[in-house]
Amino acid sequence: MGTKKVSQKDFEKWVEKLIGLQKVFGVQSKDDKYEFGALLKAENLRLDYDITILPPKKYFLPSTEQLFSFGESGFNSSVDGEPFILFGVHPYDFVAIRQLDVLFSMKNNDVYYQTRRNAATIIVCDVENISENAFSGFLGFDHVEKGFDLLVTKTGSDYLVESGSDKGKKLLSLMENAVDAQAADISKRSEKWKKNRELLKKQLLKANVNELPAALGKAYDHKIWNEKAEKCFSCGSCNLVCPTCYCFDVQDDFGWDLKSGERTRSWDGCMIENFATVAGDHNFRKNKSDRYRHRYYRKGKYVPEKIGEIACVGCGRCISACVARIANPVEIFNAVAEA
Amino acid sequence: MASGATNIYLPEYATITAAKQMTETEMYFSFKLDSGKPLGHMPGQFAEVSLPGIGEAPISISSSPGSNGTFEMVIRKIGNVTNKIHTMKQGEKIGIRGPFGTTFPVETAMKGKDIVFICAGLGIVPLRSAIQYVMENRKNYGKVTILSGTRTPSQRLFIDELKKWAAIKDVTVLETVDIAEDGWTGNVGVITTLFSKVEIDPAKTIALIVGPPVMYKFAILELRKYNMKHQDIYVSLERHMKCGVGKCGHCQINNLYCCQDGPVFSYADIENIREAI
Amino acid sequence: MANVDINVKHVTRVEGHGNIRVKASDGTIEKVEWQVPEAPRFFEAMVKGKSYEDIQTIVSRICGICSVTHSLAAIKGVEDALGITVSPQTDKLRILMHYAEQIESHVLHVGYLVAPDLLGQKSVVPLVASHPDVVKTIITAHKTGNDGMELIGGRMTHPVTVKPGGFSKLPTNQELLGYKKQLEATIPLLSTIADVVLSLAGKLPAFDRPTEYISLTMPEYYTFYHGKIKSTDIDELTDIHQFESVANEYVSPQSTAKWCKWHRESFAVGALARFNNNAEQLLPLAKSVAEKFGLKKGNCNPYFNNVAQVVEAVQVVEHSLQLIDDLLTAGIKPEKPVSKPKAGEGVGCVEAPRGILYHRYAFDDDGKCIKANICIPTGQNHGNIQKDFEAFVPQIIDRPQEEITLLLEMLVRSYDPCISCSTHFLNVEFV
Amino acid sequence: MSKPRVAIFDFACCEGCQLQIVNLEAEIVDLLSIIEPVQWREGMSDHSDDYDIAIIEGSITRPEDEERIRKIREKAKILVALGACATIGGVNKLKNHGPLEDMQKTVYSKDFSLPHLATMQTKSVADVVKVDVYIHGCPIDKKEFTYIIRCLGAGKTPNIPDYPVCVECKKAGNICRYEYNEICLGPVIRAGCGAKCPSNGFWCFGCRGFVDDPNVNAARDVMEKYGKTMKDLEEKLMLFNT
Ligand SMILES: Cc1cc2nc3c(=O)[nH]c(=O)nc-3n(C[C@H](O)[C@H](O)[C@H](O)COP(=O)(O)OP(=O)(O)OC[C@H]3O[C@@H](n4cnc5c(N)ncnc54)[C@H](O)[C@@H]3O)c2cc1C
Ligand code: SF4
Ligand code: SF4
Ligand code: SF4
Repeated sequence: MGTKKVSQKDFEKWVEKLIGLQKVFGVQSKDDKYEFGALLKAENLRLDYDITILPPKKYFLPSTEQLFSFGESGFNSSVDGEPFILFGVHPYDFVAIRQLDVLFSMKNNDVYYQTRRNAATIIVCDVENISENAFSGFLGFDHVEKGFDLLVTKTGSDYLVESGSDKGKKLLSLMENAVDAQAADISKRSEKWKKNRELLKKQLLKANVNELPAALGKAYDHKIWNEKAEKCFSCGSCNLVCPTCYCFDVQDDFGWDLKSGERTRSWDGCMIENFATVAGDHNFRKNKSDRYRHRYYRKGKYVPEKIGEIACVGCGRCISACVARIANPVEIFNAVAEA
Repeated sequence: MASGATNIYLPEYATITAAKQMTETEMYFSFKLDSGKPLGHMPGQFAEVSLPGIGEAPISISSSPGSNGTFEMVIRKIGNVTNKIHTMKQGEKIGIRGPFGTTFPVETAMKGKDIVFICAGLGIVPLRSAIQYVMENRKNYGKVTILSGTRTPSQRLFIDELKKWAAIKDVTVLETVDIAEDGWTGNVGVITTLFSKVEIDPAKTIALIVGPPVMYKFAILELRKYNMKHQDIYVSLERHMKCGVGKCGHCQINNLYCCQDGPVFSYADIENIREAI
Repeated sequence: MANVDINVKHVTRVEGHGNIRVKASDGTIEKVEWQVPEAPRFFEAMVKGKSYEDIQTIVSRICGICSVTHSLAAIKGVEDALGITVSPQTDKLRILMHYAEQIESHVLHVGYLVAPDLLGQKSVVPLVASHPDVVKTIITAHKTGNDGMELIGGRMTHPVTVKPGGFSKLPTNQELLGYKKQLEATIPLLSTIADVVLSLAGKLPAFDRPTEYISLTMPEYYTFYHGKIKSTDIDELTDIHQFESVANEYVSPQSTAKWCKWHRESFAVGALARFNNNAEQLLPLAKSVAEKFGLKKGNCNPYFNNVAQVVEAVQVVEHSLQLIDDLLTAGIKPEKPVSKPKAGEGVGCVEAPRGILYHRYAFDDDGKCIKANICIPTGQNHGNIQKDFEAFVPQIIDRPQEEITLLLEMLVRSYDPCISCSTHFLNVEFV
Repeated sequence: MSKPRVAIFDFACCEGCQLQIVNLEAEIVDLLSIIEPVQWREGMSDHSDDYDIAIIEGSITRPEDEERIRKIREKAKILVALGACATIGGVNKLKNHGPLEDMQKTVYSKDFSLPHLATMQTKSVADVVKVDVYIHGCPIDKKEFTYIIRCLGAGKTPNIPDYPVCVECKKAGNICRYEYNEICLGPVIRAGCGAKCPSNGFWCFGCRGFVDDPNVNAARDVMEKYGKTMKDLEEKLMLFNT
């Protein structure tokens, strides 16, 4: 099956067809920025976006979700397994999803994540416009060559669409007037990948990624933690917009009968002041600098030691999300690598 | 829900089979799973106790696996879940998830060794599961020393059991309190003051320590005076936990998840972990 | 002849604190007073020095029940001062949002606060059991108003989308369509409420006192938002910029709120005032409701203010539907509110559910507020309530004290007073 | 378990928070299933002074109010501060920013000294008596209100966020107001509102009060980064918080 080529017009027709087929979530504009949302019309799809405000993880780990309800009939959990298409995931965001796939199934399976993940068909698209803080080019997350269901690349006025799974193949077979991509098309795509690798280097990462865990290992007492953390609002914005952050909080609420109710989980962040506070008000990471360090250790050391890959995909969202302008991982990684 | 998959977040019902006040702030509970199955834990593990609508709390299992399908906990009143459960009685239901976490090495490192249990404050609660296990399989272990310290005499837990254990051959029980009250004739002073009365052969001793966070440093210092090897010292640590299954991120101690890599750690594995002790 | 000694400390089921004091011995009336002991709040002083962008946020807090009205009056005043003209889309959306508050407030007042009197209850709580259907109808109609305010204002109380020059967030066509459906479904609910009130209208006391009624008016339609000031006493209209010459505020020893008078000792504002000035402009359904009650221009029974509120609730729903159709025909266009600080002075005037409301602001070159004057409808009504008391008490002084008390409380309630907001302001010497 | 008897009192305020209770619409019936209102001037004419829970709306602005709130505190087992006026003083505290007499004169002119127009520095309820439960916001958030009431009914301490509004703002997927060159107080203000204002394109003006440990110094720094001054920030902070 491999890779198909299709004109802009037929591509749009195909998107329209997909919308009729399944629930489609795709990238659309929001003011002068972009977001993933329910796609109602093919013309709303903006594959030329630079970056979305929130990463697509929200479709697998919603910002708030019910774990179960309880009542007379005991504990009842249900998760929506309705198939859906996630259209326009950038390669770095896809890498992040792949990482979450590993983390949510490691040792034991998170059924909520897994059910949604299984229900999804992910259409990755290559980057057309570079966001101001991107640095995935340094990390090798500028493009992906496998793992996706479909991969869309714009080449001139056409689209190349490659299927990487049976799910993808099925959707691709619905495309009209698609022709097999020729070697010349494929090499155009390789060109684009090569170019994107260089373009997605807006933030200059000097540190060697492979040596990062070791460098961080030695930097526990680096002065940068304090320097930066002093300005930190403990607002968790850097956590919340991060495609690879997945910590959560769990809360219960009753219904009005004060007997039934539900347990929900929602996004949490290790930068938030009481993330590690236990009953009796003892906070195991009381200092801002401890929390601040922890976040970068997770990205550059702790999680990499678990999954064998740096847990920052270089999207640069945290850099823009931080009102205090202190959450640039590149600055941190460069500083610890230098030390 | 995807068929066949078990849901790690879904509790199962258990019924309170006994509840009794132990001190002003601690209550003892015994539970039985409604499924009739044993919980299947090993000493040192914990379970998440759910009071639906109120919340969930990680609580150590205080009894050894041997206790005929029931399991026991001692719960200190400190917040929502723990306050509420203190109002509950025999026959009422709670939710349980677990058992979770690592265990004291009762079947591995501890076998054939002398054992020192160092229990400060509530520390006796998780350690009791290991003590009971050792007593039930007495012949598998050497000399046993139990050091137990609380702030005041009225905060002592499992007084009868301590007495019972002390009567067993080759078992020494030493107690102390930080502050004496009327009628207390025993040792006064922090738990480390008991070490002068203990003999430890570092070559054949395993030490288990559980207590409040500040205490570990001092107890370990004492044990090192005996030249004990770091891998022969075991501790149990507590952190904020939301899921108990290595996902929510709250219980991380540097790179370790307290809920999965712990709560029981060998000191050798954590001595260089900056946030641990 | 009986002695009467009424001392209602804090009339219930009204917004804010007001007291009724009546004393008579042997039929001789010694004291009849409507008192307002509400804590004064000094808004007018508080906005001084604040940015023109923050005025709305502050003054909205004058009153939770008419926060949209205050926001709109303020924003109009600010825009007038800064010389900003808004797009027709913004204008329509604001009116729509303003109408939503009229629905909410009128239904709240008639349904939750007045209905218990007519049904012989002390609050709406027992009505939940005794008249579940009526309560459900009231709740659903009330919700429509709230949902409309939330849709356009971002939240139902103290709107946040209202900015000088336009809106910080616009509803989508889809959302407007949804609201339209909700409004359509509200019409039968309002007629049910009207029927309930009609069936109890006999319980409204018969008490007429010739009164001067003041409201906005404009040729195009029954207005709440644009127009000039009209009095039933004169033909000539007054520009809103001259509102101080209409309100003529003065401080009364009985009240933390200021009182007002124009051609007579006092005047009234509110639903009945608007009706008396503009009734011929009512849309067909509203007109038919008025006819059902036999409500005609020139009515001067203050208790009928509640009937006028029912009529108006229908009127604003009807007009809202027209506005939404206009908006949807054109389609909502993305627009960004733009404004720049500038020295100037301006007036914003709109009809609160309980009567005409004026805001005046002056700003310096940096857009900081240097002067503010706000004239609240309930403040304008206080004097009239007192005059009503003085005329009505002698007519009923022979009745049992409990009945007199209830009648006077009902009289106060009929004005739908928003006492807390009436105490917040006003600069007598404003130039 | 018998239903807790609840009394609602108002002091200087706009009564918008009480209105949110009315705005619960159909849920009022549910609310009444777990509490018994025994005194509520705005909503009912019955009146009892025997209550378990006192819900206080408004700020304390006169000596006589101070006396009244102390009496209520004595009677109530649980005292709830409802809305910004009660929790932090709300907009009413704006009048503390200048000599009181100036404020009085601005509003009442030559009549300012009439006894019934007396006023004092505005205080929050917590400035005068012990508050057990805070329900933040101007106005309060209905969802949070009902959650807290249910918690009270179940004998549970409600979980009130002590993290900044940015958390909820990010979850909502908003574009940060700072990207529009506006000053938003989100980074230092307690969440719990669902970031309602930023979600509607408006900056957070701080009606829920500071988080427990606001990094105001960092906020100062941020002003420079965005070409604003500390004065700009203070002006915004003043609306509800200082
Ligand atoms: C491995 C482990 C074993 C424990 N064993 C026991 C025991 O045997 N007996 C006992 O009384 N207590 C034990 N604790 C402490 C107990 O979990 C807390 O006291 C309890 O969670 C408080 O919950 P709460 O709802 O009553 O308090 P609240 O203050 O209302 O809530 C505290 C919040 O913090 C969370 N939390 C998570 N972990 C902790 C923690 N370690 N300490 C405090 N809060 C925490 C809770 O989930 C809850 O959300 C143990 C904790 C851990 C981690
Ligand atoms: S740490 Fe920052 S740059 Fe890296 S993946 Fe997360 S949000 Fe993107
Ligand atoms: S976004 Fe910035 S201010 Fe907020 S927690 Fe992260 S580092 Fe701190
Ligand atoms: S808009 Fe305000 S609340 Fe939202 S992220 Fe930005 S600073 Fe925080």
